[in-house]
Amino acid sequence: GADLAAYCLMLGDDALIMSHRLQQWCSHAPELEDELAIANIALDLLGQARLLLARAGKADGSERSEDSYAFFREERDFRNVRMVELVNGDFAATMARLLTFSVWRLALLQRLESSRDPVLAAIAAKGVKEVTYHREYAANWVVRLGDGTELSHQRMQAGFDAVWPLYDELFVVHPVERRLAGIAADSDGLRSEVDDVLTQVLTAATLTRPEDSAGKVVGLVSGMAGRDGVHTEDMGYLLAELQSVARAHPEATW
Amino acid sequence: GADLAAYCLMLGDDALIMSHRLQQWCSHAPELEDELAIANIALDLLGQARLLLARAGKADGSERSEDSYAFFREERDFRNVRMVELVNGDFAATMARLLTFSVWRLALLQRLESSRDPVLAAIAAKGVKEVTYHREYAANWVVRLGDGTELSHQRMQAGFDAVWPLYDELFVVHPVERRLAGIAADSDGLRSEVDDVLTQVLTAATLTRPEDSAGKVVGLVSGMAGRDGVHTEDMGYLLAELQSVARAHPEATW
Amino acid sequence: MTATAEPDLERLFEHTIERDQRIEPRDWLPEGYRKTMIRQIAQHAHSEIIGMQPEGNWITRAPSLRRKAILLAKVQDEAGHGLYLYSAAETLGADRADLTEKLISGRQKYSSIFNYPTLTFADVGVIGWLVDGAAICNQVPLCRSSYGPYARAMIRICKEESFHQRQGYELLMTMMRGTEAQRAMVQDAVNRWWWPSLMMFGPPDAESPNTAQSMAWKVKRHTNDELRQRFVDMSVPQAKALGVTLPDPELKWNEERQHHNFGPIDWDEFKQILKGNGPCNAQRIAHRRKAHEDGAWVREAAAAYAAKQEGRA
Amino acid sequence: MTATAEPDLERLFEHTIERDQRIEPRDWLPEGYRKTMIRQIAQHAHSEIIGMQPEGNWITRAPSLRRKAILLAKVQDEAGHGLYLYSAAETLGADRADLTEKLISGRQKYSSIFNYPTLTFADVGVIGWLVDGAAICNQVPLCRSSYGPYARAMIRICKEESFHQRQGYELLMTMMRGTEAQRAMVQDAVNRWWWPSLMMFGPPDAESPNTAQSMAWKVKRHTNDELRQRFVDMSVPQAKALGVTLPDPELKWNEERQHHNFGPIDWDEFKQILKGNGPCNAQRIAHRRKAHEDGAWVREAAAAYAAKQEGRA
Repeated sequence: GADLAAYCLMLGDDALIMSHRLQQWCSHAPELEDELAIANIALDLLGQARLLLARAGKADGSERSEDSYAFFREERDFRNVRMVELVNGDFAATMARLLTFSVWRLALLQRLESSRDPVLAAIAAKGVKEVTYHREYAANWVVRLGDGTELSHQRMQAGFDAVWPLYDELFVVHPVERRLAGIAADSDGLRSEVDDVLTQVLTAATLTRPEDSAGKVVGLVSGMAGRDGVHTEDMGYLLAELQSVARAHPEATW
Repeated sequence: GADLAAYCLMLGDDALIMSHRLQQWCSHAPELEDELAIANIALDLLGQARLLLARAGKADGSERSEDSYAFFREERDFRNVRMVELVNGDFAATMARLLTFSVWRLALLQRLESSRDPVLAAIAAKGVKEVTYHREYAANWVVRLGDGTELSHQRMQAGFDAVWPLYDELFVVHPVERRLAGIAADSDGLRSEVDDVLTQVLTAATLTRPEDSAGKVVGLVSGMAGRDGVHTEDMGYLLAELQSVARAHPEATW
Repeated sequence: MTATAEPDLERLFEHTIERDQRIEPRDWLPEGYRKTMIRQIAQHAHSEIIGMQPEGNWITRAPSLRRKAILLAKVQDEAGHGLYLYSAAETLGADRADLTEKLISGRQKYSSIFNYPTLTFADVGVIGWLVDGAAICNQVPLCRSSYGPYARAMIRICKEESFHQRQGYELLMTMMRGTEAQRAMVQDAVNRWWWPSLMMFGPPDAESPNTAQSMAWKVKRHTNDELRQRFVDMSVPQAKALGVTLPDPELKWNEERQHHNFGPIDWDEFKQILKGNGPCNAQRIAHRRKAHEDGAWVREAAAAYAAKQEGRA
Repeated sequence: MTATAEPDLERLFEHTIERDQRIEPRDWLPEGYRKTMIRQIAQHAHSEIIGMQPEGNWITRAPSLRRKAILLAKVQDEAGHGLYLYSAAETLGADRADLTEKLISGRQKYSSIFNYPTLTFADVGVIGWLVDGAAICNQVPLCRSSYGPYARAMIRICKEESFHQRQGYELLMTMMRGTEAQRAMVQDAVNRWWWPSLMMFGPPDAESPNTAQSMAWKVKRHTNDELRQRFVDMSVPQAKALGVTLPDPELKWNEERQHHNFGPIDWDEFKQILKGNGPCNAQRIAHRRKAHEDGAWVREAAAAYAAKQEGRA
């Protein structure tokens, strides 16, 4: 039904937009090894997005294609959390976001493996393997940069400080999810699980959890955020780029 | 005819794209006074672009509107010189380009004031007043930065070094211009006139003309450049942004 | 300055205020008045400068060249307003660089409304209509502020703001006559901006501690709730003419009061924004700080050049 | 290393070459061979790395998610190729950081083809078809290079490149079956890339000074003109199947030679690009340099962390 489709779009858009931001690292990474790793993560997430968007088109009977969702939706209809859409910032900011995102997504996908919806469960099972690697990659860099030089420590901390105001939003349970009990990932204990992993990595990296210092939050707009299609000002530019060629040739096949 | 329309698009696109780059400075300028000045220059150029694009639609009898040209043309049909489309760089690079562009455009518009086409002549007469001010503004900053601190001197020189490889292209006489003798601006002696002014400003700014040091040129693609619709890789992103809203709502009126 | 005793000066100052005459930079004024005025003018200036960001966000994407020119000119006007207002604050002994520092370090505020994002081009129109409209309600009385330079700046600013408001409303009118998608964009923008616009008048009078002193000094001439009511009454028929619904089910005409009743405002949201937890607080300040820091070398070079020129003269 | 006399070693080296066997890192080899191989492998590695830019330019804008995944994987492969090739060069005693330094300072070259811009999404397909096609013609013989690590890297690279070439051609096929605008995009891209692709085989044999030695050492196995002719002969039927025109009025089958004749190449353009005056030379190097410099603090941090870990162990 519509709820399942909406839920697939939430998880699919998270992956699609996060992948887009990682794609923008292409040919800009600090080492060739990171070019390979980041492209790999971007590819995995793109793959997850494709499966989820396609599933959305089946779920609501609209038979909309993955491309129709990706290229011909308005910003207001994208349901990703706002954390993934922010412009990249430096490598430390990118790793801070990637770690936070991956730890959260991994916990989410692990719960989704036991979904009553067999397609979602299968997508989750595949995703768990991939995101486990993403998490390792990001955690490695967070530790190395956090416990590297004084400069890298500062930047790594600044990276977490920048991403943290969007952390709360990851754990807001949307009405759609509530209605999909048994199908959507169970949100019980999700936050404390994610919290624990992040605390472990941050500690190993000699970093401070930002809420213990700053504690600011990127607030809602009339009670709405990414899951409701209300995004940040970065999102419009991202979509303008993402959709530019497809929209210039709406009749084309590629 | 078609040639006159093409010529109007050349001069109009130069103004439109240069204006776009200046618009991107909005809320980023070093002082409020510069916010005002840069917005002013961007507005003047936007005004010139609107007149010229509208004129193009009359000239070839197509009755295309300024917006149709600005928002619904493909990159390959934009006829601006490549210099105006490069991403901004820092304030020094912006002033280096603005000076070079304004000195050239002023010389061009002054010649165009005696065009046999009364509409072009009138547009040019209005433009001369405006661009005279743009040139003064840019020259002032070039001198202050060139002869300011060591750092600003370096950056100002780097700004010119970056823009100079696209300087030659300003003086290539396009077949369309050749066919429009008496209507298009006369290119005789244009380069030496522009050269002289730039040399004066650069000298006052204690800067070196880049051709005397580096001397590289951004070459042609199969003999083609901006006037032929062959642009740099920066152009696609610029147009994706410029055209995004208009193309998302092709049936809309604003 | 003549050696008039302070009590006399104070009496003179109060007398000037009572007679609705203006205090000018050369006049003696109490320290409390000076501080209040600097803070008020600086916050107003900061609001103009920060206000450039949400609207500036759409300049490069404006969907027609005419709208692009209008928007660019509007944002330019805001920079201009910032400039007059900083100048007015300088007549009270404030320093522009110091005020900027206070803005980017978060020690001085700007209007909370700019901590909301602009999400579609319709937001440009709605900001013109509602946000500029609310600003005008707040600002028209300030044209009679007791502090001369501020009052004069406000006359010019209000004139330009009215112009912006009409342009915003006209954009919305055009969009409402357009496609279904355009109408939906306008309604969505109205839904998002209506309540924040009502918050622009500040907390309810009962919770507004500075109002009494400000009204006595005639730097403020109506209470927050008075102005808010005026704005609601003004906006309802405009919304009707546009064909949009204001997102308040309790909004209706009260024949007895000869005013519109309206629903309760979510002051928690307002307080969160004041605490820095709005959707764009961090972004707006970071943007301003970056522009300021990126411009440091330019300002230093200008100063170095000016010093050299002086040396040469 | 055993104390065999140098003349013996040289004879052994030459014997290995003659018998078409491979030189391995542990083997003695003449300094000229080492230098030639390092230069050849490094330039090839640099080409892979710089080649990521023109195609990477379209990843975020690819008009279908499938094409986006294909393109992203391809550009990732190029990074991978760069990595194997730098490793192969390291077996000859080269240092990756040093080679990178030589690239971004302009002291070592990369394939000139990447100094052209990618202007539409059709360029992605045409690069796959023509540029990868030409690269394969150049590279297949290198799978039999006398230097073992390079030959083995080339086997893997050629396999992946053939895959990329098929994907590029398939994209073009799909576009040619699409809209009029898509077909025009493809033709325009072919017009821009055809001649530069022919230049990828290097100057005519008569003007190619290093060919003789390279062929003797079996690090090169066909002359530039031989490979160019093979590429033209291969491309003509492919262009026909696609339905595009190659931009050369003199192109036609020569029954006698059993090859296609083709028009004169604009070697001036080629020389200008070699001198740094191509459409993108400065841009490509500046991009690479910026990525390298922006990454410096990251690499330093990684080194510092590794040193600490060693200290702790």
